[in-house]
Amino acid sequence: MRQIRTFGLAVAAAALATAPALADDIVVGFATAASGFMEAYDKPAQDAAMIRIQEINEAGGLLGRQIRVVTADTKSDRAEGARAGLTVVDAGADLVVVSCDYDFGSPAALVAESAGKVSIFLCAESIKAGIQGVGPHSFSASVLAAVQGATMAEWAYHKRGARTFYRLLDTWTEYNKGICDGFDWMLPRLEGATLIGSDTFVNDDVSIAAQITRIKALPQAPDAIMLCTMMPGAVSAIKQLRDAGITAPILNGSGVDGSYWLSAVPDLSNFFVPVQGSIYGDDPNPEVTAFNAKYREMTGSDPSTQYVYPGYVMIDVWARAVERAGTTEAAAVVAELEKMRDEPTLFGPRTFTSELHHQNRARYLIVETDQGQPRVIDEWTISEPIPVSALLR
Amino acid sequence: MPGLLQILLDALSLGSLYALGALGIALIFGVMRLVNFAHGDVIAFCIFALLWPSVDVVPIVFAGQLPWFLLIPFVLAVGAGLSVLAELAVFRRFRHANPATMMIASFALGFVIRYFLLMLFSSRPKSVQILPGLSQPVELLGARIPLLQVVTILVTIAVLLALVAVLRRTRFGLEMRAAAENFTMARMLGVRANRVIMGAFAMSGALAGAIALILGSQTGTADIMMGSSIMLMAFIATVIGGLGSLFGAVLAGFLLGGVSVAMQFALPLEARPFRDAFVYGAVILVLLWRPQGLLSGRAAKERV
Amino acid sequence: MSLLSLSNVTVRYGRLTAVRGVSFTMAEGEVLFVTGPNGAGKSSLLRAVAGVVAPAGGRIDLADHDITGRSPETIARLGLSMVPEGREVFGSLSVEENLLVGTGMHAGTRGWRARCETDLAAVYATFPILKDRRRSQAGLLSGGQQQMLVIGRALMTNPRLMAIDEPSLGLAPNIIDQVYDRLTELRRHRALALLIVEQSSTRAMMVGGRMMLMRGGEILLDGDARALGQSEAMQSAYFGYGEH
Amino acid sequence: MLRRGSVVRRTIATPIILSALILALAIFTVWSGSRPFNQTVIDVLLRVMLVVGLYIFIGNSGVLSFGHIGFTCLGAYAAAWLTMPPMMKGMMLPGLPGWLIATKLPYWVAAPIAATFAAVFAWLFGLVLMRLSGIAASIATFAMLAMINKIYSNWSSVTGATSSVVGIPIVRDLWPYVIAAILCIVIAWAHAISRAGLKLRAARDEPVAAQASGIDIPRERLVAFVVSGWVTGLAGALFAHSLGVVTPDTFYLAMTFMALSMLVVGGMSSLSGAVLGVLVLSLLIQLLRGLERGVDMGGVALKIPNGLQEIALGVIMIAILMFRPSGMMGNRELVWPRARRRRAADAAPRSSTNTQPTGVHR
Repeated sequence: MRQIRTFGLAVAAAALATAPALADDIVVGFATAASGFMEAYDKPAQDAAMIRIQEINEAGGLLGRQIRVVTADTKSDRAEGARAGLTVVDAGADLVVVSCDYDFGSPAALVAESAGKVSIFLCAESIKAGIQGVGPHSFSASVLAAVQGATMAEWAYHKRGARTFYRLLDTWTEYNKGICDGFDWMLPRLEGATLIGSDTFVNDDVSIAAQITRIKALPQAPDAIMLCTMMPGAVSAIKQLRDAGITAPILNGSGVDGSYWLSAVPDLSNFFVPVQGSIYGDDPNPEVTAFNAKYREMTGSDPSTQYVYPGYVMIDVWARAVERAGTTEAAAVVAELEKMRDEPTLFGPRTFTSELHHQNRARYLIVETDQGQPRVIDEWTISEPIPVSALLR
Repeated sequence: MPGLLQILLDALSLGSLYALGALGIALIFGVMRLVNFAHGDVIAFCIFALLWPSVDVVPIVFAGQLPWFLLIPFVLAVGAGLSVLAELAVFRRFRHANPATMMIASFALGFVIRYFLLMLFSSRPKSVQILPGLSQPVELLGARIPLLQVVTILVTIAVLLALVAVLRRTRFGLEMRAAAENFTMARMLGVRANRVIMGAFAMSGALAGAIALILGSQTGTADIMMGSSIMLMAFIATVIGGLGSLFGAVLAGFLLGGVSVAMQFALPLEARPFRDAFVYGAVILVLLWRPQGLLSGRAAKERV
Repeated sequence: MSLLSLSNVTVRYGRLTAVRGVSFTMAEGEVLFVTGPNGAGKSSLLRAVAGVVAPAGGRIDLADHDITGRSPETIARLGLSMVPEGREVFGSLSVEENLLVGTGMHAGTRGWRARCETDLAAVYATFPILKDRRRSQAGLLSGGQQQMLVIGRALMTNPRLMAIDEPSLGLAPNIIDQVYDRLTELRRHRALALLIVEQSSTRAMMVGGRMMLMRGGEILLDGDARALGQSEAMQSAYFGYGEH
Repeated sequence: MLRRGSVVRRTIATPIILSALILALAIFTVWSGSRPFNQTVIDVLLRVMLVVGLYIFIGNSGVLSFGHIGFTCLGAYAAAWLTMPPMMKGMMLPGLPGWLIATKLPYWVAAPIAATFAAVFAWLFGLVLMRLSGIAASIATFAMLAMINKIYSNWSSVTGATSSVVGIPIVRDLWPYVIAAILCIVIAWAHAISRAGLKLRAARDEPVAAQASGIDIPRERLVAFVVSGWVTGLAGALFAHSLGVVTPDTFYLAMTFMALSMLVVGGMSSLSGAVLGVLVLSLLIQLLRGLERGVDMGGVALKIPNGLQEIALGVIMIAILMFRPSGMMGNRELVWPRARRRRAADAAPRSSTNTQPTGVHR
């Protein structure tokens, strides 16, 4: 069933691609992974982007022109990423959409940058996915990882009365470190909050028994454990923590969103994740639930994680900027994007400035998993944006 | 300072996994001088055999629903079967090749298995619930420790004892030990080479299955790369234990687990991310000290 | 019918030809010494017979079976037992385990276990020292004891033909005497053919039997050991006088 | 005593033919005018450098090294340090010494310096590691790679840790890569016919005899290790410029096995094998990727499912090795057709070392 639906979407995309290839079509180039291990992360966000493109085309297009999609597979390989970037740029892309992860997306983004095209990362959460790492024409559709860590710390402090924190960092990727950096930045701002311990592990560690032993040796259990990690190691770490009898609340980044893995840790409770929108059908904004239904209709399955949403946001804000600029010309579009201050989108407001093409503050929904059931319990926006200087360290 | 007992258990349980992995590699190396880089992918395959192929994020549990007394033999058989298949289809044709060629062939085979799994299951980790009964803490000498840790250690000890029994008490074991020490001589005494090698592959594959079960119940995840870090450590353990020495491989596996856990405790926070760099540094030192491995002096050669 | 027959056997290692078109036959129970200087191709000949290297040309028959290019285990199962140069005991196995390795080929046949026991007793009777040290690691035996062990190990397979490569290499003369005493004794008790490679012809002359002289991968002389050993031809052939 | 001139005359054909192949590929690329294809060829040329670098050590010494990609990592980061804008370095990599932060060199000056940096580390590691041989040496080199990787993945103030280092000037012009690849081939050839290279190969084929005749094996290995460290380091530096971004995990197991596979498939102890291994496997990969994208064959769309490319590649690699266990070239080199007969006679005795008389029959 799912395959048929996917096929349907592919046909739709192909139809878009082969629709009367007018010279004045606006071209969006996807230099993303259609195979290899990044595919599982790129594809959902790309599908969401396709939904927005289809909506725009059905509503008459952008600046009265249809959006045409060209794609090139990065094969989840960096060198192939640069090649894919060149392929879509040479195919006339006005916007280059690149892979979800900064490391895998940047080669193509750099190609777009040197060609003077706007590039947007599907869901990269490093500050480098933007001016600081690629150049003035590059943006990310998601929110900085640091904001997730800061959000969870501040929320737990205010809403759960957490005072003692433990920090467990998986040094595997920059994303993980970013979450903990945001947490570290926020903690001193919370009066009376203390860090009672800190440890590191690596995502592919066979066992984190030693790290767990250290937590259990603490004179008193922490009020909350900030767990900065991602898939696949996250499930393993969470399961090992709970199996060892540690019941303290666990605070996370968005990377562990989704219910698909919950069966691995039966009856998981006291578990908190910040998300941009809820995939569980209980988003305070009914339009998100409507989007979920649409996504299901297009792809045959529900969004698996919140990382579907930035793909939609990306096309949305870019299209608005193009509308306002009245052109797809990069400098004008960037100027319009940089004027956005708390620009409302389906998945929270977006702000871009000439200093930062990323979100250093964002509204997050807080999802609590209780007895294995995730649901939205709250909403939080950090009290002040994380300054760029802190993000660059 | 955490209890010494707990640290010891941490070290033993991690060491157990490395030791089981090292045994799987040493068994095959012993009889055909092959460093089997596909071993890690066999581990991953074993766990995915519990799922029905699907790229959806929610796994479709298939054989994973079997009761434990069927599940365990099933996974072990999958490992053994895949390994024997690898021997029949690939390695049998490389008996004359030099070790580098065999090693690259095994790597290519592992590559094929990994991408086969990727195509069927996608790269997103799948959650599997294996032997959920093991996911609870137990009280032991005043410490609350995960049951799985105890089980891992006990299983490893049981596997080692069983292996010792097979190798020492059965004709097949005798032939295998003879073949591991001097393959040509064993054949000149009528030992059937293919039978011994196939047996070694089957045992190695079953060990991969055992690791898959332990890892699977510990992490609750099936991931296409899950065998690779064990494979690397096991590979190192096999070499520093003394290639061809099964006992050395086990010893070195436990040693690596112990060093790794000890470093995690002993290193200050800032140095802890560099833990693995220290472990690998120690590996180089051990190799310089004993290039033939810990247990490979002719007289001190293993007698498992 | 002959027990072993080689016709036109050639052995090559890459471009190096070790054995050039050698032909000979051996009867049941015969003792045949192959002698010759270093590099004459003696060991290569033996390795080809045992199946360790596949001959590049020619044909080898053992007990009416074509064994050319067959695997060592097949050849062993047809009744050839090889005692390679350098003894090659399984150092980490015990003495008794060493003896038992080769009995597997008869496993499953009727009365196999009982025969194992008798054979073991016979070997221990022949080499009492092995019985004393049956539990010790074979790697810890002295050179002479190891030589006895490998001969005993070869006997345990109940061979019709035993091929021995340089049994006296690296052993003290009195130990060599012992080894040969045992070998002759064995031959008397069993219908066992012996194919022995030795560098010098002295042993062959002492023990008696048939002797072949190899040089440069070819058989130069073939005849009775004692008669041949004293001949002028032997001396010149061995050292290659008068060839240039 | 060998006469240098005659050795040069006898072997010069190999680097000339290989360079000609590279040039032909480059000219075809420029003629095609496709930028994506240009990028692909840059990638192929980088692999040629890597695999030739591996050949210098592995091919001549017979010791399998899993560690050389560590030098590629060192070279790539050194190139990044030398060529990034000082402002970005100050921001992202504050742990670098002040003079280095202030330095900004053109890439063609920085690349050889970066390669030399890698070679210095090859020398330091080599002093210790070259005493080992066989599988112990292989594992020790792997441990070295893992150490370099772990240190570069965590030393955030100097390497940016797992975070990508960006701001490296991007070079999309093909010719620098062509020149570098040819340079590497010439270096490999020059080393192979040098006294050190000849001694090392003698030690590889006849270790006992070589030692008896006074060849200091660890020393000759060290020379090869340093030279190959330089070449793989240079490949790393140019890799950084080809993408404009480096991370430590690029230079780890995947790249190691890719390069080793190409070397072994081509022929481990042949320079021509190293180059041809890269060219043939790269061509194969591109063909399979083309099939994945779909090819129109006379009206019939031919397309293999996504992901099948890697599986097919693995299967084909196994098949090549099955039929040619010593790789496509064995240990022969490409020579002029006229000279082949004579060369074959020279090379042949060496090939005997590959046959294993004690191997197992089926």
